[in-house]
Order: sequence, then structure tokens, then C-alpha cells
Amino acid sequence: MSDVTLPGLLDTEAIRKDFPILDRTVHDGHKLVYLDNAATSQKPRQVLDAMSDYNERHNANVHRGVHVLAEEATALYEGARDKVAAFVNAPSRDEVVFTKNASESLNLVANMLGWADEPYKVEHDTEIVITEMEHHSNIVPWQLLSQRTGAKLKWFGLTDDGRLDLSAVDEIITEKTKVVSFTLVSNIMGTINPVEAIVRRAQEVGALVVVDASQAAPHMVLDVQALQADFVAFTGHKMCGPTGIGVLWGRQELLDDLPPFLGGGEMIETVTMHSSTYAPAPHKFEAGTPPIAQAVGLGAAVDYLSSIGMERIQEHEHALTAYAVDKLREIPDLRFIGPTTAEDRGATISFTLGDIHPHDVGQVLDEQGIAVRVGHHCARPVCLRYGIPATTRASFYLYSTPAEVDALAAGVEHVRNFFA
Amino acid sequence: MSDVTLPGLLDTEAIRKDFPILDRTVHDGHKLVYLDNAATSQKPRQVLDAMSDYNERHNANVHRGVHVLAEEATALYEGARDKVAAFVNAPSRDEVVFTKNASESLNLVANMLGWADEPYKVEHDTEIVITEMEHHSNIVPWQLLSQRTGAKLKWFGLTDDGRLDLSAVDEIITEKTKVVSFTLVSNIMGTINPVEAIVRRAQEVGALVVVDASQAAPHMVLDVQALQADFVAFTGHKMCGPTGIGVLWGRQELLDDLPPFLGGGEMIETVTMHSSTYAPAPHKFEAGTPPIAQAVGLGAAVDYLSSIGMERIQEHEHALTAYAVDKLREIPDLRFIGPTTAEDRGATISFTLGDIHPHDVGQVLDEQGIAVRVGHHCARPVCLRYGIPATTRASFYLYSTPAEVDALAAGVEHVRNFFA
Amino acid sequence: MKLDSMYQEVILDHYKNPHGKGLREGDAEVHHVNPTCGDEITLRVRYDGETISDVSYEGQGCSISQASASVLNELLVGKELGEARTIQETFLELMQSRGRIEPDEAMEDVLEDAVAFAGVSKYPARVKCALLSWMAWKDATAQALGEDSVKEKTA
Amino acid sequence: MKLDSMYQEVILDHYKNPHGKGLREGDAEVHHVNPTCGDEITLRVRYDGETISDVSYEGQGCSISQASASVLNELLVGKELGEARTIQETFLELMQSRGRIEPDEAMEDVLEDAVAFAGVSKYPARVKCALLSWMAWKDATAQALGEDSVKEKTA
Ligand SMILES: Cc1ncc(COP(=O)(O)O)c(C=O)c1O
Ligand SMILES: Cc1ncc(COP(=O)(O)O)c(C=O)c1O
Repeated sequence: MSDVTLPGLLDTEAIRKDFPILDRTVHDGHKLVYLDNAATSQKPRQVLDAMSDYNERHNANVHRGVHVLAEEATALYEGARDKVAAFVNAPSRDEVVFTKNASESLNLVANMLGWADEPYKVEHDTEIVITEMEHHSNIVPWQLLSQRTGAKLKWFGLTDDGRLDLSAVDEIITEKTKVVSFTLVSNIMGTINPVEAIVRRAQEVGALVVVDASQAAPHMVLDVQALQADFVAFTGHKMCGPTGIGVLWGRQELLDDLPPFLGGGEMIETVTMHSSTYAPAPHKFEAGTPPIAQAVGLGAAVDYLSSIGMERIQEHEHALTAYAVDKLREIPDLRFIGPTTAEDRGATISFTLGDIHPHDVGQVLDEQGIAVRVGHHCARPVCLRYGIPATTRASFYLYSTPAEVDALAAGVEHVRNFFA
Repeated sequence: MSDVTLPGLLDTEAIRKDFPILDRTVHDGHKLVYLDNAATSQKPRQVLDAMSDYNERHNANVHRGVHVLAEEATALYEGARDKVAAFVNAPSRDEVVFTKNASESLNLVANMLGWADEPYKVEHDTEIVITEMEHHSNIVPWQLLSQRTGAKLKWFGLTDDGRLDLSAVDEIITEKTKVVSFTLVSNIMGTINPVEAIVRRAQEVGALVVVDASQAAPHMVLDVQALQADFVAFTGHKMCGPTGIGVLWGRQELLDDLPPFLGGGEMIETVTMHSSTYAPAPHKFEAGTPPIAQAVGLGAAVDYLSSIGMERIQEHEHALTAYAVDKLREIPDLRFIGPTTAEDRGATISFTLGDIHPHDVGQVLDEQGIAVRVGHHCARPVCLRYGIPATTRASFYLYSTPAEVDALAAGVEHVRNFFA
Repeated sequence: MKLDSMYQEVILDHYKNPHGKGLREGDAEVHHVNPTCGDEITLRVRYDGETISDVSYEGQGCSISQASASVLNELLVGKELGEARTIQETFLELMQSRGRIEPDEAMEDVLEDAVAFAGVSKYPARVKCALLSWMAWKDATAQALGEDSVKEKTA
Repeated sequence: MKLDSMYQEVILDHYKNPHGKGLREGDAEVHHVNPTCGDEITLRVRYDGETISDVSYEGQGCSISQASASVLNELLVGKELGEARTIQETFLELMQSRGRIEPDEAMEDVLEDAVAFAGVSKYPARVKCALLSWMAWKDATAQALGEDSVKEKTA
């Protein structure tokens, strides 16, 4: 393994000590090389400790208690909301809704718009716009909405090098468009999308803008005000937080105006058997006992990420990605799916290797301790677009190292030989 | 504090050692007396360890990976499903859907039935039946469904002693009834409801039966086959499991026939931009990255409960409840809201104390380290029914002791004196 | 005992013998609810020019919310609107201080009996009880004076 | 190397030189998908009475799923239905054994080349790849013989 140092790298030796799992060995002593961060990130000790502390000392249900534990739990839960609001530069903490994952966040928006009154209502003779590079979680909710309301689903296609084809933006986003939903960073190709061009056109026609920031929030500064979006969704488990928690940020006015989605405890103002009124946002959208420990964990995760600095993390990943792109490009028969350089892209690289099926690539890499993801990565339309059944995807995070990139490149060479 | 021993009690001295939080002191040295178990239970070390182990050694996203961690995480997640299926005696593991909490489970059913085809479809000119003692999470989803479809919402009222008034069962459940949803155990009054009478009538008219077992699963043997229900919902955090996970059990045939609710990754079979097909249940209903660590925690929780034995737990709680009812009855001005004996009731006791507001009762109890819940307990219609603004509620669990009952009774006496 | 800082003599007195309770004629009426605990208040204000000629109310709730309405009535009736607003804002500031404000003499001059609520500010779950009637008054005043409703949700 | 237990010589051979690949005429056609990885197969069966006269297929997928279809073709074509069912069930049993079955001689007699998949059964994520064509065959057979479709989802 090389001892490459690249400008912009973080002190991964120190950082890796925070992540217990990175010490693991697999398959009889191979050191784990975890390159599946776009699927889920590992969790630092700080996050695990915050959740243990919650469970061992403060656990109670939130919002309704006068006893000490209930007050502590409520303060911790709502404190996590403050942290997340600050992390994304939300104008108000009340704009941060906790969900179970990004998928729920996106379904929440789709359902609110389906049940909304004018002017938001998505219905027959209106249009929904997405893109061909969306994660299934930003496709299926809109397909369901379209089937159930009669609205038309449209999308931006892709260029050969893995970018959005915005050439027909004015025909795709029209006066009939009620909502435009797209991913900030592609989870399969790493592409970073040009938000401004899309938002400008959406605003022109008065369409709401939903940004799927699931692959952005973990890796770069996310500023919901700068984005000028109406809704932004992301998920805890990809950003050093636990599973079981997601976030929907929404503009206050919209959250106030739009109808609730899930009904139940916590989201009400007053209930009679005949009718109910609802609590103000964010609680209106948080039916039932929320993921309390998980919010606490996510709060600790954004503290952790902030203490390192999102700019620094992005710089680190960019350096690593550039290094990886260069190394992988040298491998014969390797074809990138997505941008072929490190420009305007995140730390996720998909490729195919001759006609060796990605499943086989992944299996042979795994045997060497290298964990990558293979398949369609919940973005099957991208595979269809490029005429391939699946890709092999390596994705980096703040603890990834040049040595791990070397291991990947060597591993891929080994795969080629194995199936030669 | 007395050293009462009652027949049927568990060895709480041993059990309490498993729950780190029970060692806590509050308000300058008062030992914590946690009697808010109907809101949420505490978590044993075994559950916390299972989650830590998952996070520190096996964390990965599930279902799509060929690498070691992904296979381990998938085995742990699906293994938790096996455990929960066995715990409720489900005919098939594929009938167990993981959600974020019981509220989501109940909303899931309501939404499936709203979007279903015949014969399940809830629509104009059909009826939904619930009861006046439901938790808001089993009221609001049906109110929303009724508003959105035009179906009529009907309910069983309550008798003066906190039981369902089933005298008009044949008029309330009619040929128009599509679904009957009710709680097995009341979260505010502790009442255990007579399932058979309701199920029999529902089956007569071909209505689906939904049982909210949120307050049953933690405290007694739950056998979905014996219940003869079509859907059963419960929540992890009340049964020694973590927050962030709930369960919906549903009959296979129904899960196969009914449409999905949330759309996204994991719940699909194949996706194109034009349309998608869905995975078989349970995955059809689990969009997005599931609460993996939380499922693992819930699996450990049912292992823990089973190792003690649900019959034994119920016996313990019953003995404690009988003891508590007797002690509290002696307090002047104390009025039970709900059954006034320990027969056919769970370990949850609501009461009012003269005209001292429950908020004040709770506050003064808290000062003595006694954590009870005050308010309408997300069952406001019950408070309206009995003409009270709120109740004070004490609820026990497997680690509760007679000494804690004594502390409660002494505490309530102290409250009386304080506001005399 | 720490609890005594919340349940001050003054508060218990107001709770047991509330001032001006009952609904009388008014220029505007509002109904506020604290969804956390179900406390409710119906409140009417009556103005004589800029002078508060009456604040009448009916409601149910805990000692803190009841006493607070009584103190409000005692403090605000007869005051000019400007002065009343100062009192309301000072009370709000005190209640949101999480026990960090130790009322000084200036504050006591403004708040009179209402300084007794300083101890309540340490209990987040109870702050809303103390504020319920004050938020209702603010809302009712806005309505009475024809301003846009500035109903601040008490949730 | 442990991996060699999965990628047996026999499997790699079938993968590189698949038997009977391509779609030919048949009595029934099915299309099966493995949603986990996107492997797909279109498979046709042709019966001559009780005898399997052809199994033709087209698909995309990993070495395991491709090799498995090739082995299936080699094993089943020409067999009587009853015998084919025994082979299919034996293969299913082996694949679901999580590496716990060490094929004995009797099993080798039934499965021939297919015993090479024993190592795959240790890899849960790959078991479905190995079974894809076999499930498709079972489904197609049911259709061809006019039985109720017993399509077992491969998910
Ligand atoms: C009877 C009953 N149903 C439903 C719920 C809702 O559970 P959760 O808040 O976990 O969604 C609860 C508890 O809060 C309950 O007691
Ligand atoms: C771009 C994108 N959107 C949405 C999701 C869905 O997130 P989750 O599975 O946590 O709901 C993911 C990841 O799975 C993703 O990468």
C-alpha cells in the first residue's frame, strides 16, 4: 500500500479512532476497507455515546411529562432539532421535521401536495417533474402521486457523461408544473447537479422545489436558504447518525398551510371523536412517539461533523475522488458510469468492468476485505439509460484514505485476473 | 417503605439490575420511582448491548450488499423479524412489517384501505368503527380517512366504569362497515377489551379487524392467530425496545392484495421512469432504509421478555395492580377513571384527586422522585366522556415493586396535604 | 424544598381565590388551548379607548395557569394599553428565562404579584401554563383593536 | 482461498460457455427478476408429453445466475418431469443449506455438475442468483402444464 499524501486530506489517523467498526477484520484477517458510504456511513463513538447516555440516563417519552426524565428527554430531543436547524442554516427550528428516513420525508411532501388545497394541490392536468437520476425514493412517491391524482410525471434525461440534460428545461418545467423534485448529488454517479438553473425556472412558473439532499448533507455545506428550495430531505444514517431518523426541512409558510400526513399522538392540538385540530409545525408532521434516541444521535452526528468542518470534509473527499478517478482510469476495460473527472462530483464512483458482472466484482473484492456496493443502487433508470444491468460503486467518506483507494484499485485488478 | 411480598411477583431485585436508568436519583438524591411505563418503558442492558454491537461491528445497509457487513446486517435485521414473528405467533415471518412506531402502523392500514380496490376499499357510503377509548393514534388516521373518502366514522361509547359499551354492537357494526379498529388495552384506563365479541360481529359483516396492541404486547402473551384479527399494531419503545421502531402484523393475503403506502428504495421489484412493480410483503411496506439498529434492539427486547415469560410478567403486574388499587382506594377524594378493581385490566391506573389539577399532582410527585404522567394521555375523548380535564396516571412494568406502589400512595397523600 | 419556588404562597392564593373570574361583556373573545396538558381558557377584553376596562375569563387548568389568569386580571385591568404591553413583555421575558433571571426591584415594580412566577420558569413544561392567559390576552387585544390576529400558538 | 468454494472451475466454465442459451420455441414463457441485484431471466420450456424437450433462456446476470441456467439446461433437457422435479428440489435443498450440507455421493448422482454450487449456499446474497433460473423453470412448467401459476417470488 502506498503512503500517498494529497493536499486537502484530513487527519484520518485521528478520525478513524472515533469509529470502532473500522478496526474490524473480515474474511480471516483482512482489514476492513469500507467503501460503501453512499449506502450508509459508519457511526463515531461520540454518536453512540450520546445515544447510550440518553437510554441509560434520560429515557422518557417527550412533550407531555412534568417529571424530570420527561423534561430531560424533551430538552434533548428538541435540542437535536436546534442542532439540525443550525447545521442546514434553517431560518427557524420549527421548519425541521423529524421523519424515519429520507424516503419518508419525500413521501411526506408528495402526500401533502396530493391532499393540499389550491394553490399547492397536485391534481389532474398538473405536472410533476423529476429526473432520470433520482433514487427510487424520489421516483416511486411521485409515480404513486401521479397515479392517484392523474397528474403527469415528467423528467429530465441524462447526458452521456452522467449529467442532467437541461437543454429543454423550458419545455419540461411549464406553467402546469406544480412541483420539481431532484437530487442534489446522485447516489449512483456522484454527479452534483446545478441547482440554480432548475430553481430559477421552477420559480418562474411558480412550482415548488424539493431537493433530495441525502447524498449532500453528509458531504458538503448544506444551506437551505442558499438553495432557495421549498423542501429539503435527507437521512441520518448516511451522515454519521443512526438508522431510524430522517429530516424534512420545509419553508414555514408551507408547513403551516399544508395538511398533515400521518395522524396520531403529538401532532394534534385538540381531539374530539368528531374532529381534530392540529399542532403547529413541526409537530403537525410528527405523529406518534418520535425517534427520540435517534434524534439525539443525529444531533451528536452534526456536532461531530461540524467540529471537523463540512468544507474540510468536502475538500478531503474531493482530493480522494480525484486520486481514485486517476487510478481507476488506468485499469483496462473499466468504464465510469457518470462523470469521468472529479469536477462537480461527490465522492461516489460507479463503474463497470468489461463484461464481468458487478455482483462478481463485488464478491471478489469482498473476499479481500473491500466493501463496495453492486447493483442498480436504487437508481435503476440510470442503469437502463446506460444499457447496463448494474454497476460497482465505491464511495468515500471523511475517514477514507488514499491507501484504501490503492486497495480498491489493486482489488479491481485482481478481479480482472480472477475472471480472465 | 413496606417490604410487602405478594404472590406472583417477579424477582425484581435481579431484573432491576438489567436497567441502568433505574439506579438514577433525581431532585437531589430522590431515588427514581418510574411509573410512566405506559408512555414508554426503560431499556435493559441486553437491548442496549445488542444495538451497540450492531453499530460497532456489523453496521451496513441491508438487502443489497454482497459484502460481509451487508450480509451480517441483513441477517441481524431479518433475524429480528423472525423473533418478532415468533413472539406474536405469526403464521409467517413475511407478515411482520417494521414501521417507525405504532402510529405509523395504524396510518399504514388506514392508507392501504383508502387506496385499495374492492372489496377492501373504504369510500363514500361505507363505515369505519372505532371506540371512544382509543389513543389519538387510532382516532386521527381514521378521521383523516373518513374526511378524505367520505366514509362515516362511528364508535363504541364507554360505560361509567371504563368499559366498552357493546350493547348496540349490531347497530354500530353493520353491513356497511369496512373496518373495525380498537385497542386491546386502554392506555389511559388500563381496561382490557373483550376482543371476541367485537371480532365475531365484524366477521359476520365481513369487516376487517385492526387491533391496536400497543399496550398489550409489552404486558401479556400476544397471539395474533388467537386474536383472529386482520392487522395488529404495536410499538417497540413500550416493550423494552428502542424508540424508532414499530410493528404491523397483517394477514399474508391482505398484505399481498393491498396497495403500498410509502414508495421508495427496498419496496420495489423493478422501476422504470414510467412505472414500477413492488416487492412482496413485508418489503412492499418498508420504503427506504429501515430502522436496522432499532429492529435489532427490538429483537433483543422480545428475547429478554420471553426469557422472563409473558405469563409471568402479566402475573407480576396483576399482583401489583391489585395491591395499588387497594392502597389508592383508601385515599380520600381519589377517583379512579376506569375500572375500580384489578379485574380485566392492565397495569395502568388513572385517577383524579379532588379538584387538584393533575398537572399539580404530577409536579409534586416528581419532586419526590415519582414519575407519573398527567394530562389526557393522547385519549382526550375519554377525559371528555368523564367530564374531567385530565388524569394522573401511574403505570407499572416488570421491574415495578410494591415499595414503589407504597411510595406512590404516600406521595399522593403528600400532594393532598400540600394543596389542602 | 425546591418546589416552594414554584408554588409560592402568592400563586396558591390566586389559585384558590381567583380575581375577576367569569365571562363578562367584552370587545373580543378568544379561546386558547395548551395541547400539552389540555389547559384551556376563554378570555374577553374590554377597552375604553386605550384603557383596559375589563379582562374576563373562564377556563380549566392547573394552579399555575389559573393563578396566572387571576394575576393578569389584577394587573392589567385599569391600565393603559402601552403600560399593559410592557407588563406582558416583561412577564414573557421572565418566563422564558429558564430560571436565569432573578427579578430585581425594577422588575418587581412592573410585575407586582407576577414576579412570584419566577420559580415556574425553571420548569419548561409549566412555562406554557403560566403564559396561556397572557397569550390569550395579547391575541384578544389585537382582535379588539382590529389589528391582524397575532395569535401566537401556545404549543 | 474461500472464494474458490464459490467460483468452482465448473461454474466458471458454464459461465463462459453457457449451454443452450438463446430463446427457442416453447409451450410457456416466464420472466423472472431478482430485485436485489437486477438479474433477469426470460425462460421457455417445451414439453413432449412428460418429457422436457427444451429449456431455452435469455438473460443477464452474474456468473452464478448464468452458470446456473446453463447447468439447468444441461441437466433437465431430456428428463422426465418427475425426475426433473427431484433434481430441482434437491438443488433447492442444497442452496438453502447455508453451507451445512456436504453433498454425498447420492446427491452428486442427482445433481451432477450442479453440486458445484454447494459453496454458493454459504453466501446468502448469492443463493437467489443460483435459484433464479430454477424458480423460473418451475413457474414455466406449471404454466405449460396448465397448473395454477405457482410463481414463487424470488425476492
Ligand atoms: C394504545 C396506544 N396506541 C398507540 C400508541 C402510539 O404509539 P407510538 O407513539 O409509539 O406511535 C400508544 C402510545 O403512545 C398507545 O398507548
Ligand atoms: C439520493 C438518495 N435519496 C434518497 C435516499 C433514501 O434514503 P433512506 O433510505 O434513508 O430513506 C438515498 C439513500 O438510500 C439516496 O442516496
